[in-house]
Amino acid sequence: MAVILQSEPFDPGQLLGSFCAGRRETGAVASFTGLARAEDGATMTLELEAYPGFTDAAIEDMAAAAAARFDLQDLLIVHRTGPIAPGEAIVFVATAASHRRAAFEACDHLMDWLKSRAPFWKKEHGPDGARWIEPTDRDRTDAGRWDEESKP
Amino acid sequence: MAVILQSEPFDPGQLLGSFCAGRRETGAVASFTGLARAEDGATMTLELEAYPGFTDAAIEDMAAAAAARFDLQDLLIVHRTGPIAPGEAIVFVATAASHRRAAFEACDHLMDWLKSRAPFWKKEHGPDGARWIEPTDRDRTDAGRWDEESKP
Amino acid sequence: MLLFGRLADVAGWREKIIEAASLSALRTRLAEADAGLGEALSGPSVQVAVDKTLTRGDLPLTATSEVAFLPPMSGG
Amino acid sequence: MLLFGRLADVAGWREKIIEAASLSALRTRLAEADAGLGEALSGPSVQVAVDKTLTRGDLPLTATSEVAFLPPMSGG
Repeated sequence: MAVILQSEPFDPGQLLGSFCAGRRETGAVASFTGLARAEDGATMTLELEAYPGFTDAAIEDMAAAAAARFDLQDLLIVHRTGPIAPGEAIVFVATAASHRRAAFEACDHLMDWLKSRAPFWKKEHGPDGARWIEPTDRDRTDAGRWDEESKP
Repeated sequence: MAVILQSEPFDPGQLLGSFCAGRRETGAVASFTGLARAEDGATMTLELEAYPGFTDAAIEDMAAAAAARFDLQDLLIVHRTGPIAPGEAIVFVATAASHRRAAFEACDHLMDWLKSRAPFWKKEHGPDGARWIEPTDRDRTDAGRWDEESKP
Repeated sequence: MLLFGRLADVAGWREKIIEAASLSALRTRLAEADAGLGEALSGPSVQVAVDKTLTRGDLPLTATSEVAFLPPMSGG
Repeated sequence: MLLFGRLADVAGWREKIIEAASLSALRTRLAEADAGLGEALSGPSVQVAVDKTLTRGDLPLTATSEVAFLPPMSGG
């Protein structure tokens, strides 16, 4: 299990290739790659601020809980920080499990949490200047699905 | 949109890398890689038989329907045929959409269909000989989820 | 005509050229040559494709028809 | 002490060393130096972390305490 915050661009293909390599007891690997959209030129650059030591600790706690909840064999989370150009990958999540339902649900769950609750601050630099972004209602709804499901 | 049946091994990382490259309006790429498990030595080799011209046509029809249903920007399905060794990838599905919910759901849906309803015949060669596999109840239940959802 | 999955194991072959004017005539000919195969082909779970299209009931065949008997599909 | 997101834009700085015996003393000192920042920090949506752990209410501080004011998190 690894959680990596980095300011350098990464290649999701390379990450998935390494993650899948040499597995003999894993039946299912789900992955998600979030890319920075150009939004028809409206967004020039995205900037993500993290609090080192706080943001990564929060993601690691969440990842450990998800690994236990979904009985994962392994997981990898790589998240960019700093300025991110359109078309570049922002986040990569891969989950490995015996069966596909667990791999999919864990990946979906981790992404919902990362997109709505992970301690990042996001700024969009566009043609009309810069603005700080807050979570959308959809993000909150998506993350809330898992709260409902975890009720006894 | 591409559907590929091939007897040669493939690298899921390379497929995801190419699939993600050069996208400026895609926010979300979900992928699934199905690997052949060793099952503690019980399965030596998996063998998948396809009916060329029938199997690929059925998958293409399904892929086109999923692309429309989930408003996908792109999708890629690569499926092995013939003998497959433990640890090797059997199937790779990637879906590209504006937002992650559509990408995840489409990928999940395609995999459920591929695992339970795609026209393949599967044989396991193990220490106790070879046997033909039929879909599990779990596969049928998973694929059935989508039938429920598509009712008016 | 083509056999897939366990049907090919039952028959001991995967592909053969057989003359028959219809699907029912083809089934009769196959059952005469190999009773075990005839029984395996008549099971309710076996589907038939003519020229790569699934079909039900009887159908006339031509010299170029491709008939495939498909046992339950396992998925990928 | 550290400011994140829009709070750093309001203040014009991200990081400063400030002496204060408690969180409330720190807030008073910041508000005296910059009323706009003082108001921004007191909003109900701003969380406070001391030594990278979220906290509520007042807390004594030492010379090595790291205080961070965190505006609503956007997710990644």
